Amino acid sequence: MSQLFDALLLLLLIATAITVVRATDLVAAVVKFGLYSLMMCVLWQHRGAPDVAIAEAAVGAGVTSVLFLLTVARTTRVEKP
Amino acid sequence: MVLFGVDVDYLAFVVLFCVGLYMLVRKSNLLKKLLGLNVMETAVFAFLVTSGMIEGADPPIRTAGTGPLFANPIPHAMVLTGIVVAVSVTAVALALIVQIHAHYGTIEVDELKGLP
Amino acid sequence: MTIAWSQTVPYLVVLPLAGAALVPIVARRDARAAGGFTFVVTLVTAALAIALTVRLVVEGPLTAHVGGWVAPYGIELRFDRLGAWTAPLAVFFVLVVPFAWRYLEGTVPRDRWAAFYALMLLNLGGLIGFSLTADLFNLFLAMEVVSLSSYALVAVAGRGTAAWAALKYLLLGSVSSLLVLFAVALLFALTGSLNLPDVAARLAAAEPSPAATLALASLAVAFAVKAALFPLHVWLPDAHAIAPSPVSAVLSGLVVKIGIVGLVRVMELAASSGIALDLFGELLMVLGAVAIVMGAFLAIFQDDIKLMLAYSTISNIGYIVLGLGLGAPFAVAGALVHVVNHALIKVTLFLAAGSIIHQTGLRTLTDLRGVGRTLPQTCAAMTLGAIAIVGLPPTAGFISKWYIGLGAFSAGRVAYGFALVFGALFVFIYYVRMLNAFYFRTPTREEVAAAVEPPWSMRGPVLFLAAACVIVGLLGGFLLAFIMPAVGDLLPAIRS
Amino acid sequence: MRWLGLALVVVAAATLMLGVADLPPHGAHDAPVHTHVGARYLERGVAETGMRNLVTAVLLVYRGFDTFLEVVVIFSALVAVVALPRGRAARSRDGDDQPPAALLTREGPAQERISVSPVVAFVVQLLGPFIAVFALASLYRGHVSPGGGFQSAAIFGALFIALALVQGRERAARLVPRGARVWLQALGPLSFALIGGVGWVLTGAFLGYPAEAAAYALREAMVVAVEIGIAVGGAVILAQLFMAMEG
Repeated sequence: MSQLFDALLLLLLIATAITVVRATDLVAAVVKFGLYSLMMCVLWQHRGAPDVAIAEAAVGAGVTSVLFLLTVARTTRVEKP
Repeated sequence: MVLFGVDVDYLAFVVLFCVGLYMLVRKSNLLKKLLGLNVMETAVFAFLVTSGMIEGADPPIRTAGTGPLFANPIPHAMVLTGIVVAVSVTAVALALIVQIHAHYGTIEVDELKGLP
Repeated sequence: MTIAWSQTVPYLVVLPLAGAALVPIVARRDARAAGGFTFVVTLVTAALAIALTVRLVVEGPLTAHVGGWVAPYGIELRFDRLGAWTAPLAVFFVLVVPFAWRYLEGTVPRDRWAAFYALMLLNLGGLIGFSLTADLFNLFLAMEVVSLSSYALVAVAGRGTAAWAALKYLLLGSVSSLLVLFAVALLFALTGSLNLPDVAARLAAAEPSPAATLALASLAVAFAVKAALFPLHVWLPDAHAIAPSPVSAVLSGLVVKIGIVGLVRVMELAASSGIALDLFGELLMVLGAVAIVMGAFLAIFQDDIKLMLAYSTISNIGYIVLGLGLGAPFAVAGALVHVVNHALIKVTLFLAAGSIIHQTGLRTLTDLRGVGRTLPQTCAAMTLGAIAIVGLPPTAGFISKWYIGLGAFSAGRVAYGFALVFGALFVFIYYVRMLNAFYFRTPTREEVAAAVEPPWSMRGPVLFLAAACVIVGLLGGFLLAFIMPAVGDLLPAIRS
Repeated sequence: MRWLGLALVVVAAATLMLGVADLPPHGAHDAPVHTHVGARYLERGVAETGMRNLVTAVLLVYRGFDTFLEVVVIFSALVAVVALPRGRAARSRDGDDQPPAALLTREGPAQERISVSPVVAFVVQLLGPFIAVFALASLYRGHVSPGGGFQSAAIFGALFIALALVQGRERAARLVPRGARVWLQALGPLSFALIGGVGWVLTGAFLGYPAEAAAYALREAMVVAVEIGIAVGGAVILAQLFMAMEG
């Protein structure tokens, strides 16, 4: 059960990372990156690292994403192909 | 879990690392490059956390009713520190990107290369 | 209770870093006070470093256990003969900071001075921490302090072009940092320890594994990026040329050396863990030789004096790396001495160039024709620096390059000896070109004709450094004698 | 050039794969990583540091110097971002870019700040005090449960950003008094330097904590001072990074 959960989570992580690569809308890319960070934090919680999970949820998914969004707001939203 | 002689988890982190690296070297958009860097960083953190885990162990907090096996606390401390470093570098890079856009009007490397 | 000297080693790192945290507070009243405060902090740090160097000579290496936890259970700082280079390092900051006092006026807006001085102190603290720590993860963090402050210092003078140069530096630098972190993670996963000697001992005790080799290789690549070793140098010229001159002096003379210190650490690790890096020494030699020639060759074509000095740094890193790779005792000692000598010469050259640019507002050789007549003292300092970097006796550049060359010939690597000679020839050409422009051409720009010598807070450090280029050259034997005992520990890495 | 990048990725993937293939599988309790330094911390950490959360023990006591450099790194980031000139709203040269302020609402007029759904605003304001209590608890209970100085800083920082987004930057900025900012942002490095110095005087080693049973209260006070320094300093820096990036 635990192994299945882990394997599923890892697959989802890879899939999310690839959607970040493919997103041409930068807001979408950042939001997907936030999702990626949150899933990573679930993985770490599951691996016995609750301390790290708290920090990743607040900083990796929260603060980093907001800083990225602020930058998108002050630069450009569309990635040129 | 071991597949073809390689630990599946480590395999997954190599894949994540390379997805980030791909984004860093192949994408022309600076924000995308930076996202790639962050994905790579997270992959290394995940590697660290995983290397410090023990199957069926508790988090390294020795309160009543836990044990006897505990995860290794050192990688956790390293990753916590690493997360702070990552957000610091990201913040500086983003501030630079805002400046670049204000000056050149673009954040695409392909376009920046042609400009003085 | 008597306080042991060895336990004061952490203060070398803590003083500048805590000082940096205080700079914005000091600057609230008066931005200029921040400059004075920074100077005092660097002065105290340099004094402590010199005192510790004296203790080192008297009683041998000093080891501090932070928090009282003995290695491998705690973080260890080692002040040994290699770590003693932090003394000249701090002294260079003592000279660069007063130079910056007046330089900043007119080049950096006043509301950013506090940040500038704070970043300088952060840079100093990070450099010292990186050079002294014996702990892998601590090494990574100190490297990040240095890198982050360097990225910001490149962009501090503020136009968009500077931001772009800084971002290129940041992206490559971050990949290199990430490689270091990955290598640290691998070594930790293999050994369960972070203390360098302990990791080496445990690697030596375990079966040889590709993972350990991969870790050492990624450390080597990462540090080669930080040192701007030839094919990985692309970030350097723009960043070093665009930064304000005091920053260029620090980046080009001192910050690139963290790559060298890092490579030395890799060599130590390889030597004491018994991991044979067969190709490592060969590769260092080839890349070093290519860097010597290519860096000097590319410098010839630069009209911008700071860009020229930046390419010259790439060439000089080549000398150091070649010396390390040769593995002959003379060559390694020469390389280690060249770390300090090149720092001295490059700080001199960049500060002198900065004075010229500051007084005339011009920065290309074409525009600066005849500047030797109106700025005789500054240009004399520049000339001394140029003679030293070409490596003519009796200046500081001579002895280290001589020993690297001697090492090449004594190791039977004649081809590399010739690379050295070729490099020196190119270097000679581009400095002759510079001196020709300065002294033997008539001024074409009225800014040059109207220029006056800079204020003493800028001229003093430049003249002092220029004199030091000669004095250190005359006393070069002492430096070699000082470093020789440390060389023996490094050799098995390359010999094996 | 583009092929070079792809080749780099492939080479990196192959090399990394070779490297990790050789590592012991994760999760085994007898791997070298679990039998050396970490094992000693787990065994003696509670007695030596008085903390049940050994991650906090490693961060503050065994490897306190790392944490000192960590707070210095994030302080550097703040200084670096402040050192860069205040970028004005970017001038867009491309027709297809949208004006920045309309980013998340799409139809909003250019001057209006990003508008937030009233439901979200209400929820954030409702939960705000609870999140603050959680952050405080994670600081206060950091030595016996998950949490500690830095996690608390991260939660406070995130809370500040959430409040600034729903209530407007001016109201949120009042939480961090302007005059005190230069002191508060320096609190991390300064508390480490100060407590480290105290430890040096007491034990002879920088960042040492007195181990005698009689000095229990003193040791607690020193640890709490460092924790508060990390938490307050970190939170203020994150808040200021946000404000600087918002322009």
